[in-house]
Amino acid sequence: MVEMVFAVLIIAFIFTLFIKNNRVASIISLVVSLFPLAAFLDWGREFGINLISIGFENTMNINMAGITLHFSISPLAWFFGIMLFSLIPPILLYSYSFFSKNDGFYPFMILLMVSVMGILLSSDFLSFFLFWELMALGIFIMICRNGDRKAMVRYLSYSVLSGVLILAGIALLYHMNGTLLFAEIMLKADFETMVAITMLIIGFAIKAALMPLHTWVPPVYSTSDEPFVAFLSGGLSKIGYYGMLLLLFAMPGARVMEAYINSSIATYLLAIIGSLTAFFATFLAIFEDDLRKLLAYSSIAQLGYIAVGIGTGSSIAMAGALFQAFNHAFFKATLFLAAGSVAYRTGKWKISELGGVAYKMPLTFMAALFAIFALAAIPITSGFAAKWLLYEAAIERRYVFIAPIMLIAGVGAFLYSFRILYGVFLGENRYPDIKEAPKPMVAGMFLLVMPLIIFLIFPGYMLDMMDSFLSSAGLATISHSPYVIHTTLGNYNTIAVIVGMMFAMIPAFLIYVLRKQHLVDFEDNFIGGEIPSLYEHISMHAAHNFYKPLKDVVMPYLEGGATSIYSSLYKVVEKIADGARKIYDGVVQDYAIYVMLFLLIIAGWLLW
Amino acid sequence: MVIHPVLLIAIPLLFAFLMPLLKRAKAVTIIILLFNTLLAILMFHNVYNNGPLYEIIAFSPPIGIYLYVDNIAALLAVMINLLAFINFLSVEKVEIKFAMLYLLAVASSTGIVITGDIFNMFVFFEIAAVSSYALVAWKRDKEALEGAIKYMVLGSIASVLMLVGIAFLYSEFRSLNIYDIMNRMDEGSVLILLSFAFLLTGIGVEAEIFPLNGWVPDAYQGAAGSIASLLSFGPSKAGIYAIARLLMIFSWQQSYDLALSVGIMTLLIGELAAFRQENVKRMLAYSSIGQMGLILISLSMLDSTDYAIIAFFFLLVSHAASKGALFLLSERKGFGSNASKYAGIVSVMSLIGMPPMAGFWGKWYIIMGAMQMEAWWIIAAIVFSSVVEAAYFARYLSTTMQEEEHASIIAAYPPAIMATLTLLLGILPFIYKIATIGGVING
Amino acid sequence: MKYEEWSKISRIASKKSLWILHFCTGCGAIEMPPVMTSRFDMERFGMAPMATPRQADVLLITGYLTVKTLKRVIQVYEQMQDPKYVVAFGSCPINGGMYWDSYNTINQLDKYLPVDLYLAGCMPRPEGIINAMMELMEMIEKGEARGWEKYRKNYEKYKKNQEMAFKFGKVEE
Amino acid sequence: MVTVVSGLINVLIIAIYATVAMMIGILFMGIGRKIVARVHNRVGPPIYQGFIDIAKLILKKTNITHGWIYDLALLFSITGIVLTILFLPIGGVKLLSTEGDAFLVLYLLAIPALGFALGAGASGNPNSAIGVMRALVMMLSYELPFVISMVALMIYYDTTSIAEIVASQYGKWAILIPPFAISAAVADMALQGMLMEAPFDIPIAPHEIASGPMAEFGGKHLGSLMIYKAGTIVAYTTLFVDLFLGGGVVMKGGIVADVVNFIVWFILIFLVFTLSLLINTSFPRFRIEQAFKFYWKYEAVLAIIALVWVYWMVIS
Repeated sequence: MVEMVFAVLIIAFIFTLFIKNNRVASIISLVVSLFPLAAFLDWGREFGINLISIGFENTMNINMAGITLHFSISPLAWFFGIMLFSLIPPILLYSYSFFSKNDGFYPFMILLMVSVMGILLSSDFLSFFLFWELMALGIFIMICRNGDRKAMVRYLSYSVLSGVLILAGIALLYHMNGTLLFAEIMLKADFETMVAITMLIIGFAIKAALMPLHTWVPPVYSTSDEPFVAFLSGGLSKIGYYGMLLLLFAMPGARVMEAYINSSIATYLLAIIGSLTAFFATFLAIFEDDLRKLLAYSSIAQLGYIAVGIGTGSSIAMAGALFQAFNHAFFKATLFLAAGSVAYRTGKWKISELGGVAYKMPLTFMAALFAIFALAAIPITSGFAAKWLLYEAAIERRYVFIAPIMLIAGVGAFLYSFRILYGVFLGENRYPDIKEAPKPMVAGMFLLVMPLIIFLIFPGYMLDMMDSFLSSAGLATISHSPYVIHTTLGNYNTIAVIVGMMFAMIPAFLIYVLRKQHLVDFEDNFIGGEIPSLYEHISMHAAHNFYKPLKDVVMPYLEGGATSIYSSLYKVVEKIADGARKIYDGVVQDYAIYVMLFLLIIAGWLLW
Repeated sequence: MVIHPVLLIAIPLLFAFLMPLLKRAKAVTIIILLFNTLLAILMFHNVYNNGPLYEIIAFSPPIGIYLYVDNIAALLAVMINLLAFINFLSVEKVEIKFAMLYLLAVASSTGIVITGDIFNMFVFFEIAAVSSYALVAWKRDKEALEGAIKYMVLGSIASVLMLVGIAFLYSEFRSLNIYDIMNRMDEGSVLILLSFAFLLTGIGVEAEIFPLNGWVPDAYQGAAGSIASLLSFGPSKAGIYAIARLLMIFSWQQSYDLALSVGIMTLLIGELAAFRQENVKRMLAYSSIGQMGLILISLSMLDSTDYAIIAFFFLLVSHAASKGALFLLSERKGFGSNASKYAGIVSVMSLIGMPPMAGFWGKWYIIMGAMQMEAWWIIAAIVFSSVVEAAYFARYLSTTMQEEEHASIIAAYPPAIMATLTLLLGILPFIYKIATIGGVING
Repeated sequence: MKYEEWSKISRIASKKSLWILHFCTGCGAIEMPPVMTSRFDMERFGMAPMATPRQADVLLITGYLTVKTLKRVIQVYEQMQDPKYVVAFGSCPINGGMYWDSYNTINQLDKYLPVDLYLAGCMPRPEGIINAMMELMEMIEKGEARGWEKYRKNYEKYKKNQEMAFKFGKVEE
Repeated sequence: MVTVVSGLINVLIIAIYATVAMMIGILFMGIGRKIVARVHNRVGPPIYQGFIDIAKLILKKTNITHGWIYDLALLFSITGIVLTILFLPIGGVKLLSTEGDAFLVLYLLAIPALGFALGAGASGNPNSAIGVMRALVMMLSYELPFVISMVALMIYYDTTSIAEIVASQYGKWAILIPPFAISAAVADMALQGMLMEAPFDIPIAPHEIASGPMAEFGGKHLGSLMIYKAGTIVAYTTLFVDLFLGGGVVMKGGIVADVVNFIVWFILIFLVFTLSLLINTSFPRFRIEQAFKFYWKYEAVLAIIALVWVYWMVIS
């Protein structure tokens, strides 16, 4: 049955390659994308969550001459599978209207599905790596479609670095264990294992955009097509964390790490890097004017939280990390799609050039608003539960450095959230002639918002989904009911919040309903008694360089960050490369001398 | 069915010299190359099932011409002929002289691979080199002539050195049969050491190893796309295979160390030189140098790990096919059609070492091998060079993907076929099996 | 409760919390700081200065108005929420004061906006201001300060006058 | 039946507490103005002035709106602040505070602020946008020292629940423990920013940006914002009292204790509020970058010293 899903996907891949019509391709890929989703929903049986029952088998072995690829489902893979594959259909629905012709988006989305499925199901490192690189390739081709040089160069360099490091790590593990099967690899607390794990984690961290390995993200996110970026940011970036979790917790051999993790500097380092990522990326996002780059930095920041959770390593932290991953998948995909809708109608990306879009695109705005609430972890979305678990975990472990950093990054999220809300959607109505986004796009966005609402009311269901992973990783499960989460430090009761909110809303609602109000024109605004309509153009949109006072204070400290380190490194490499090039000076006499010198040297060396 | 490996060399040679008498040069050449390819495949099938093939012409060894075909040689013969055939399809206007030179180059490259006699190898090298000089100069513009002259100067030096090396060897062993010499090889006198040095230098020029590869950028830059492609999968691959045999003959730890250090230098300098290069063909040439370094590294591990041989094959074959495709594509500014885009991306990915392309397996096994040897510097060099490679290839793709210049079928499909070969080799890694059975490179 | 009673409560609340928007283009503004600060302390009656017309109840015109500023005053007045009151301060808004024959000042504010209370003097002393405000409060409580209703009822007339003023400098008297 | 009745009684108690708290907030606005007036050597308005103002605003005849997003300000601001108060223990009465914790309260406080900001943004007034920008930057500024202080408390009492923190402080208020005295001082300055009192009244700044975010609000919308403002006074001072002054709990058990605790709580929040007002009256306004530097340089360093001290105490 697993073979069937793969086969369907691959056939669809080849088929959609030759379809030019966007709508047909969209529908085909939409239908096809339901297969893996159905498979994963079905596999929920294994982990005590009966959603649908079809009876997919859950193991598969492929024999290729001399090499066997092993596939089977694990609780962690199941969680990520549900997350990623429920993300895809809405995105494909959105693309139904977004693109005008099929020029390679759909086939490579399907290819990415294949690779994700392969990564999640693989139970040995060879197949994991094969599909990992297939994913990297798929992403690269997607980036190629828009052909931005910076994005392509950065992505490919990072991706290859990540691939080679992972490959080296795998090779080292193989060398020590003599096997590639997850089930048989034993991790020990010796130096070589640490080297292997470090290499693997750095490789994974590149995909997960942890600082300082994040510099490929902003150019890539800001130049590719939005539906793809939604999937890249929402879905594929989590695969890096899947790798880390697999390595540190899910592999049976990783149990040996437990004792190690409790006192480990290494994982504490991961948590610190995660929190600093969240912190600095938040600041970078605050000052960014390009909407897509802002969202890119925001992605980096939000992904940093997951690293904190993994680095902290307690069961609360793990639950928080997974919850955060899930939330981030959906709200960031929604935000990218909303940004795409806005650009679809206005053609603008700069926040300072946008404004007042919400009045004409209320549905897009509502989806984006809800996603932003989730992003800012306002307790009326599921975004809060995840962050709350992470904060609890940090306090539980007494991570006095990480907890405040995370909290401040959370506050910083308000700053850039408001920048999106005000700069793009509110304020001066600059685009009075646009229409609401097409229906499939709106439907796609609202479908993506749904899980955020469901898990707002029932965060316990989310914890149910992780329970089998937590217990398989040897961590305690968190005591919870569908709507209450208990930790050793405190409780979070969503029903109390919701009911309390309903009661609290009564007076506000009464005031709102009982007193009449009338709508006034946008221009009817008090600006020192001045009358905007008397002038030809008077900009009332204060979105340009919005946080200037803060920027003046903070920016001097943010300069000289990762990008400048890399650019100086790049310059050094360039210089060396120029030196290497100068060896080939084009003078044939020199070349002849090289030959003779070589002869002399090796002859001398051999004789000596 | 008895297959005569000598036909692989004899037929193209014969027709090459008959070419002036024939009218339809293109058709004839295509038929010959196709025939040769089929023959090579049959031969490979035969060798694969029945074991290595010997053929002795005129006299018995150690005096006569001696051909020896094992799995690996047969496979290389298939590779060279097949790629030559596909490559030839992309040539639009074929003149008689061109066809003649082309056939000579192919025949001699095949000869280098399947010969079992070191002097024959020298002869084939000479033929390959001479025909290559002419082919490089084919465009007859300034660049082409410059490249050809540089190639010729270095090639002449190389052939002299090679001859001297062979003379030393002959004076020591009184034999030119590689197999024979290999069996009798021991610690080695001064003469043998010197002969190794001379042979390595001589063959190294053809095999593009540092620092003997001064001709490479200029020759590749000057040559037309199909010629550059031929150079990259023909003579140079034959050359590196000859070095493999050389290492088999002189299988001392010293020579492996030498190969390793030269290989790492070739890798790093080639990739770094490509990093800043703006001219596409020159960049690809430097990249070839880097890949040669990688192949040399895999050769240097032959003695220590079983993975080396597999890595060697994957690297050799994938590099031949993908670099061939890229050189063909380099004729035009941009890709221009979907087939070309496909060819370009697949080839680049194979060179960078991404699955499911064939190049990936090369990198996988070379790293596996290096891990087994616990040779960290090899891994460090590979990591660094991969990233550099990725950077300049991404740059390459970003410019070529955007240019919209329509590609004719004849220009678009041959590289796409080569790319498909790379892809298929990666998806169906049967070479793995072949290589593990073939085991060792024999004399 | 009936509307009348509500409006009575509303009037009482209104009276005890007069939020003032100073339209301080004239010299009368100099008399306001003493009123606000410790000597006279208008806050003890619930009065407070406000920054924007949306928040304010009382529009205080502290002196002469040119045609140019009149436009702004009208804009500001229309942005205020009902019930709203206009207090004309000093002699300029009454009859033009010392600028009565200037080419660009308007003489009689009443033509353009419904003035609830005039406060004569050039300048009125702070005591006078306090006194006037007390008067306004009483009027509000009694329901006599109905300028805003008048403005709505006679909107056409006011508009005509305003446009005349914008065109010709002032309305013929 | 019994559970339903006791549940209803609980709901009633919670509702009463919330209402009383809001009333106290509105009262405090009047008292605050009175105190400021006395400092200025004025008479000042009557202490019930807040009620009058709010009644007047809500009973305004006309109310303008700039669209449904603008109305969110009204809905979110009151809802959010009442909800926050529900999750804070008041005078030892836990209300809903066992169902959530300090992090929840921190984030609940963001609901009204965000609604307010949304409304201000939707009004389209440039001054509002600048005001919101300043408010958000202020938030970023004062949260750092405040959060560090709070984390110190949390690791010391090994809980994140405010109710637990209050309970643990019975008999010994946190402020009496030396490091927390520093924390309390830091948090008090953060409180100054939270309440937007001088020198941190930068977001409102009527003389610069026409009262900032509120520029376009009038009538019932402004009335609801005043209720929100009243609520924030109670919420923030209560948060401070709960964290550092034991929530005003001096007795345990029985209704008498509840009444006494309530009175103590009232006195304490009044003192905290008065202190903030006294600082308010004595200082001019910072610029926003000065405020940011103040909180992130001096305050944060003090907070970190306290945190390290507490950490050392906890570890040893």
